[in-house]
Amino acid sequence: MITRTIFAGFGGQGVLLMGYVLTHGAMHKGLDVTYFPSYGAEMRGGTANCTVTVSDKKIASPVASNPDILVAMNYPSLEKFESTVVEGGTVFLNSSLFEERPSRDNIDVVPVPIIDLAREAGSERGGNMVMIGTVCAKAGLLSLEETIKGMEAALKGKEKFFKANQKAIERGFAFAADGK
Amino acid sequence: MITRTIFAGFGGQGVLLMGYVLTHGAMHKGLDVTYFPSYGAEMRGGTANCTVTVSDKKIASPVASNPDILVAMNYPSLEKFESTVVEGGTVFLNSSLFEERPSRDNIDVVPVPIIDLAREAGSERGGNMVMIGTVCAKAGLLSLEETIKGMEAALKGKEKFFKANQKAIERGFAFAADGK
Amino acid sequence: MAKKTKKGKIAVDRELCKGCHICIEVCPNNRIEVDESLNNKGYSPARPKENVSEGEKGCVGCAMCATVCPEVAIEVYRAQ
Amino acid sequence: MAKKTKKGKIAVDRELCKGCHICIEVCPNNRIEVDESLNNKGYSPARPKENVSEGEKGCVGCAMCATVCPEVAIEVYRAQ
Amino acid sequence: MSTEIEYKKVFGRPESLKDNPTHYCPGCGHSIAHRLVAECLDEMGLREDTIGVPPVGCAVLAYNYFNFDMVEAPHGRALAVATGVKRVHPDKFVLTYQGDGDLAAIGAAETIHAANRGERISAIFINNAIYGMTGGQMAPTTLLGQNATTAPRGRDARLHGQPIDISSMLAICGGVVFVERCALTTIKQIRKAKKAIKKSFQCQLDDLGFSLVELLSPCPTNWKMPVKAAWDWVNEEMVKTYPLGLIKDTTGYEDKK
Amino acid sequence: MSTEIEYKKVFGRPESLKDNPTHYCPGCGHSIAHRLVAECLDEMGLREDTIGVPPVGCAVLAYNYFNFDMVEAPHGRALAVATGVKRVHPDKFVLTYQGDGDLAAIGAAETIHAANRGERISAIFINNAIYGMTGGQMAPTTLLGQNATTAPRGRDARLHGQPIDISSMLAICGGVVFVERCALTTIKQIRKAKKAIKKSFQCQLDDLGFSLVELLSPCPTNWKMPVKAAWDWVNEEMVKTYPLGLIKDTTGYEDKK
Amino acid sequence: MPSEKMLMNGSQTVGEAAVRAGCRYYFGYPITPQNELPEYLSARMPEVGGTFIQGESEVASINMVLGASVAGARTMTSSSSPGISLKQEGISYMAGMELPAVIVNMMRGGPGLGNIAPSAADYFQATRGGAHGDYRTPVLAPAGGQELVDLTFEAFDLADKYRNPVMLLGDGLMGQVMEPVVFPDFIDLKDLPEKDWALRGCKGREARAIFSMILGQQGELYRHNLDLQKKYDRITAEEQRWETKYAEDAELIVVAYGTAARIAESAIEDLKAEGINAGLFRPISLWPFPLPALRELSKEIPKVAVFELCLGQMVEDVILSVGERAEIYFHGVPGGLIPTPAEVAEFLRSTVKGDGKVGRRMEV
Amino acid sequence: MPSEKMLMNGSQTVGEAAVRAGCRYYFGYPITPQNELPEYLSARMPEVGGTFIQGESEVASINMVLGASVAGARTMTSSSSPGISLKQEGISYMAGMELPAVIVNMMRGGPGLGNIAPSAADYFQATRGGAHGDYRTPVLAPAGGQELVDLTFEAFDLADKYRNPVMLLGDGLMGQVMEPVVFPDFIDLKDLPEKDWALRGCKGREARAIFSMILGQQGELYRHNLDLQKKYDRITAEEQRWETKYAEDAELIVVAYGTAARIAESAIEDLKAEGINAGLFRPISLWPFPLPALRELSKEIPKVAVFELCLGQMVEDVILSVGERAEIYFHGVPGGLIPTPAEVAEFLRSTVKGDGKVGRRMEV
Ligand SMILES: Cc1ncc(C[n+]2csc(CCOP(=O)(O)OP(=O)(O)O)c2C)c(N)n1
Ligand SMILES: Cc1ncc(C[n+]2csc(CCOP(=O)(O)OP(=O)(O)O)c2C)c(N)n1
Ligand code: SF4
Ligand code: SF4
Ligand code: SF4
Ligand code: SF4
Ligand code: SF4
Ligand code: SF4
Ligand SMILES: [Mg+2]
Ligand SMILES: [Mg+2]
Repeated sequence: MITRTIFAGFGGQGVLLMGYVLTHGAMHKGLDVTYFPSYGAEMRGGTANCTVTVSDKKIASPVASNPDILVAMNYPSLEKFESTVVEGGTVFLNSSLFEERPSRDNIDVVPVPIIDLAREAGSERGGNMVMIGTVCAKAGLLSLEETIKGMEAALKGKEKFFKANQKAIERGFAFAADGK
Repeated sequence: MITRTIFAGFGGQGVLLMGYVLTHGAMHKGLDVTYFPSYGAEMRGGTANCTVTVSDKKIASPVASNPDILVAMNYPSLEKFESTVVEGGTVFLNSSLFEERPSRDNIDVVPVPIIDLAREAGSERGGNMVMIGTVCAKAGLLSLEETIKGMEAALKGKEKFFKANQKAIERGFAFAADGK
Repeated sequence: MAKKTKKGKIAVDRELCKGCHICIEVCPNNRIEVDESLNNKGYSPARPKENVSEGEKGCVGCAMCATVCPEVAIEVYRAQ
Repeated sequence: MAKKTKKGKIAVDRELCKGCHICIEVCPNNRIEVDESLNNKGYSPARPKENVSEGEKGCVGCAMCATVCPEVAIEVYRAQ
Repeated sequence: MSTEIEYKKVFGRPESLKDNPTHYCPGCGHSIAHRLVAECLDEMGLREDTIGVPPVGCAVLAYNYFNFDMVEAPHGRALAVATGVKRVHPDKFVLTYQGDGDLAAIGAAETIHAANRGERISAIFINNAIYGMTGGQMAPTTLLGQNATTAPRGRDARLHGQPIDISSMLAICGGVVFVERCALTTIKQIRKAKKAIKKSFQCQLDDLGFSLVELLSPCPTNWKMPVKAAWDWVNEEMVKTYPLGLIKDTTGYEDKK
Repeated sequence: MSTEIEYKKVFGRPESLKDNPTHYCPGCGHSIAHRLVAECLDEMGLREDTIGVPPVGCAVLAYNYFNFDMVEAPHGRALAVATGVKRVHPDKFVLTYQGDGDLAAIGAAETIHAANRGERISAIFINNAIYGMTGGQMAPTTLLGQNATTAPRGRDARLHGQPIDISSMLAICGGVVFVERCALTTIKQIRKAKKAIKKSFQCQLDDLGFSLVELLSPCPTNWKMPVKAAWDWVNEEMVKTYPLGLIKDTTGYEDKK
Repeated sequence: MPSEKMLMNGSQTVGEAAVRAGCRYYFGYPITPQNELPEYLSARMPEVGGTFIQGESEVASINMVLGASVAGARTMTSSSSPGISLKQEGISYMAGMELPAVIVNMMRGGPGLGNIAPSAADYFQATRGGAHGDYRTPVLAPAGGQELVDLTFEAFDLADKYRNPVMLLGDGLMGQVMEPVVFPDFIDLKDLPEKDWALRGCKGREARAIFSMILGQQGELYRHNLDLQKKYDRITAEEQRWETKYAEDAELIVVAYGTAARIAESAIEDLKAEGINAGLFRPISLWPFPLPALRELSKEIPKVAVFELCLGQMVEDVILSVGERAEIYFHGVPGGLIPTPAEVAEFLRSTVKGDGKVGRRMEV
Repeated sequence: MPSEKMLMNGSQTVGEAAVRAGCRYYFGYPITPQNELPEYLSARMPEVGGTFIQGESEVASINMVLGASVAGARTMTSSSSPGISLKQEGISYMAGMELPAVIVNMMRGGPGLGNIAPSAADYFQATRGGAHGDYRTPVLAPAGGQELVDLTFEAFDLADKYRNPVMLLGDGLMGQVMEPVVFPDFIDLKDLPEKDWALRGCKGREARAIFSMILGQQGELYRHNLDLQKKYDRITAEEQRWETKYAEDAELIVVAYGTAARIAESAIEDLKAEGINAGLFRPISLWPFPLPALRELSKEIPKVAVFELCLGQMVEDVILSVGERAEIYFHGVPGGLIPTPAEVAEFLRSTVKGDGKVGRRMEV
């Protein structure tokens, strides 16, 4: 089983960190994984995205033609990548930020009100952690424990954030389970 | 008819100038000609030589495998090039400077007492002009007028030397004619 | 009060502005504030204050804000 | 006269010498001269003068010649 | 409410700047320097006669902002390229705009020799004590103790050498007629900087020789500082290593006045 | 004739020089500089611990004359190569020996930055105001009015810039502890030069930083002068552009004495 | 003891591998997209007693490497395309002086400043020698991840074994992709083969010089070149590296290296579903190119499809290997875009059909 | 009016030809064996109102050329092997920015500092692009004498026609050999085609920039590269130059260029006496290589003998041209020695006999 996920959004939205969490979690789980970030040119600003490929076999290309999962943290990202998602793939949306929805009907769409959920979990800034929790749970990529492990590995040295992030991830798993 | 001549000697002996004279003279005569100088490495000192090829047809290689004529102004040059001269070729020697003679017997050897002859012509420093005169005459490369033309072209801008050099060249032609 | 505002005024191009807020720092008369609503690039731009409170001077058109603005986002006008 | 020469002496390696004749220039006692017979490289080397003429000082072993010699062709000896 | 007051625009975008928003980070000095250069060209009527040479560095895309002819040079070689341009067009106005890595590290030889030849070129030198474009590596001008991604424990004199004062080195060259160092982080200095740039341009117009204006410039992003702190750091720390003011002036301009 | 006098050799070939005759032209300063370097190494007991880096220039074959380990650097890069060597062997003695084209033209950036980093290297800089090896082209140090094969009408400030004073430029760098300029054309200066070289070596041994000794050196061949005239030209003309003496000294050595 | 599995991007991976392979001297100048390599080493070198120096330029850096190499150390520099161009003179010197070192090129889009997207347009430069003279440098082309570790070690070994610079040729994508890797234990510097040619001062022996200028009038340089050629011939005979995959019963063989090979491999896997049996031939040493192996393969497989992240450079080596033994097709993506497996699959479909829609048939 | 017949060495010849072809801006750094070229121009340029600048280095010089070119002038630089290596980055920039200029390389022995004897070991660098990125520069290889004049003119024309740097590839021997040459009249600078892309200040038009960094995320650099490729394809189709001699009824064709071709030609002439009929195929444009012409020829002639002043670089292009159509033999003389016609004759005799004594058969 190979799963390719694209995380995309504004620079400050923690897009790359979501990718890290999945990447580290997958490695801890014993899977092969590749993480491919893509910034703009040599300057700051603009949007960022990364492609994480997780597989139980050796991964060839770290570049995805057609991701199985798209995590769109802002509308431009949805616009840019929507058409590339495989038939039957899933799009996770940051529904706290934008109303627009994909026009295709052969993909699953999961709007995640990350700000509300994060606030519930105790910290408004944990939206990306909520999202990665939801994604891992919904797509069956990682268990809750594996996701938390992934987060801890990705943030090694910044232990003070672990607790809040864990709560946000848990909130994401809960949301994935019952849609609220 | 193609004739390849190597002029060789110490740096200060006017070796390259002899080549120039022949080269310019040949061009004035309407022949094709190539002049290929060879110094030591990027430093001064050591010996110098040049290869002049004269032909009534277009010349291909400016490098000679086997010169028809060798003009050896010092003994090391004789040693170095003697063996390369074609069978039946001619070696002109600066007999004012060294006694040694080629060991081969299938070449013509023309010892030229250039210092004595130059002195007779009025200037001890004209040895190389005597030599080029002798060579051009003996080998039938250039007429006296052509040789003088060549000298004048080679020394353009240094007209004050023309007269003395012409005398030395004439002395060389005379020596070629009667061996004294 | 009205009189105070007449000496000068500024216009901030909220899309050119990058929200560095240096203009706010330098304005001697405290005539600029942060606009919390993000612009298209995601920055909180600067904007001229609408009203001059009691005890404050209005904009004098001194152009100090524009002088430091890295984005040439501020135009300054002076009353004739 | 013999006494004069005893203070010092030099030896010139005529094959190392390049005939720049700077040593001749600097010798305060005029103890060096040109050897007209060429060395193997074609230079006229320097050589110590054999004799000290009247009114001349002999070599004092001051090593000024050797100090300027670019070719380290001069060795200098001093009487003990 | 009240009668309309007539307002006159006293500050706006100079013609030598295009309308494009820059890609520079919030609070970056590059954009201020751009504006000053543009204002000087406008005021001196030079825009249509100017050929500019941007660096490879954060200002590599300066041609998207400057509204005059520009040619990109390889990293560090702006002054060699500018030499070629100026020798072909001695009657045009040629300027380079370079960062500290570009001008003082990889381009040190090109800088020194263009200056020494006295090329009639005006160089704008943006010293932000860091490699901005490539993500905060140490520059030759990085201060002692300052962190950089390639000097994670801070610049250390024994290991990296001390910050280089290239402007003072250039001042020694015969062909250099005017060098001044200003900062971009106070109103006063910004105004001084503009004056210095104008003077440098004048040197070229008067065929006097090479001139350079060094501008201490904040890089909040790679210094990892809030904008205000970065500006303060220029005014409080950088100026200790790079004292502001005139470094060389053989123009005689002041004397004339 | 008279009784044998006992003589003691007071001047001979230092061990750090091989016996090979040099390829330098008669009256060339390179060979004197070689001898001075060799004498200093001998006297300081450094020969067996030395790694030298010759230039590309007339001294490219210096390894045929110097009797210690040597590595050839590409033209102008001697100080970068020396940096690599010295960082691997901080306990060895590393020197470069470079001409004006090598050190001040193509190698200007490498020179300045090795100096600025304060590399513990001693640089011997042979300034003969010309490109010797390649046949007399203009050097950055060529004097105004001096002829060169690429400046056939003489160096002209407007076209070629003025002669560069790289030693003074280096003196501005923090990592530089000692710079002195001497000549090779009088006995007094030759002796001073030796002292300066020794002092430069001492700086390295004492881990103080970078040091350089500039030696004004005659090139009779490419100046197209008789030997004596060339030596005089150094003493009378070159010194006007390149005044002899100490340029920088932060060693504190003199104070100690 | 080998390391745990670690997640690192390609640039950092090369950095850590170099340190473990005994490299203690790194000299380089920043350039995207490989800055994580010098940045990593600027922190790592002091930890292992090594030296990191940011040179003032690429030219300076390669010459510092030359100096460190001649002094006997394992040493490395890295850059990306424009910076590697500046190092060419130095590389030629090191080849001429027979000095070992590892040079990393994380290629980016060109020509000129281009952009920082991955590319493979420096193949000619790397394999033919971008500088002057008859010289060669072995070129190893990892496909990322663990191979970056392994080939970094190999690069240092090859460099020392043959006293020659060795190039590690990656690209901007490889430098940035993060993957799990395992590092071998640190090489004990004392276990490295003694370099008796190195310069450390002449105590106890004759003084010695290392140089590339060879002036003798008796053909000394000529003979030096023939000696070098013999060495290159030995390397050519002994150091070819490649990998094949799915090559049995393939109707088509894809030749690609590095990142392109990984993208191609995914395309090949995707095509199995359509009943297209394509195999992969992945040169790992680009010089020496595994010509005999590819030649053998091409005798059995009718079509060879070459895929490169440039407009056609390695394809020349493929033609030299295959000749008329098989039909050769080429598709190249120049700098500035990252191709996907889908795009490569299109090329392969087109090659199978021979419809010329994607890629082109090479005349041989 | 064309000049009288003049005797000049090759370096001076190129200098005078450049001036007459309208070049008024020369920037270069001294290096043997081509110093007579800058020296000549340092005196000549002021006479024609041109500018000669001795740059502080090769890197500076090529970038001055870049600047003069962008300013709209005909401009030139020259060097010899190591110096040309240093110009690589600049050449890649100029190719990327589509800037015309003429670059002269009088090749010397390498690698490294090597020596100043002639050589032809920079063929790969010249024809494949020694720098980074997918770019090409036309390479013209005169055989000396009058052809130096003619090809210098052509080089400037090609450069302007295609807005691309063009390389003139000679060697140290060619630079020093003196031959009679005739120069065409001075081109009137006003007759040169207008460069409407050049930068002269934006009076009367929009401001404009010329650059090689192309950042867009929509494949702008990719498309730029495809456009460049189209230009290179056009050059390949239209600008191949070569010469054949004695090729009719030849049993053997010798492929050689530049100085090597002249030496080979003499060898061929000498061999006629022995009844050996060898022909000469002399590529004049090395890139584009006259592949189709050589391919045609090789269909009729059973043996192809390649002779190079290096250890085998052009031979790859010969293999790419000839394939298995004829037997290919190679003999190379690396830097440091000047071969004579007699040595080449030995190679040709050996090739005819197939005895493998001189040179070697290339496996194809
Ligand atoms: C030959 C070459 N080397 C390195 C680079 C990478 N590079 C781009 S910009 C830069 C330095 C930028 O620093 P600076 O000149 O100080 O400009 P800033 O971005 O700080 O304004 C470097 C090293 C390059 N593009 N080309
Ligand atoms: C890259 C490179 N450029 C140019 C040269 C040619 N070259 C050799 S020595 C030299 C200059 C020599 O002058 P200088 O450094 O002053 O030394 P000198 O011979 O005067 O002692 C030059 C330009 C070279 N070998 N390599
Ligand atoms: S200074 Fe300019 S960019 Fe900064 S906040 Fe004010 S208006 Fe915006
Ligand atoms: S013009 Fe002066 S007073 Fe008005 S907002 Fe700007 S800084 Fe304040
Ligand atoms: S100084 Fe030395 S080289 Fe010169 S003449 Fe005297 S001994 Fe000979
Ligand atoms: S040692 Fe002194 S006195 Fe004796 S020859 Fe030399 S310079 Fe003259
Ligand atoms: S990185 Fe620094 S220099 Fe570059 S734009 Fe941002 S703040 Fe300015
Ligand atoms: S050319 Fe000049 S520097 Fe070189 S050896 Fe001769 S005199 Fe000395
Ligand atoms: Mg900077
Ligand atoms: Mg010199």
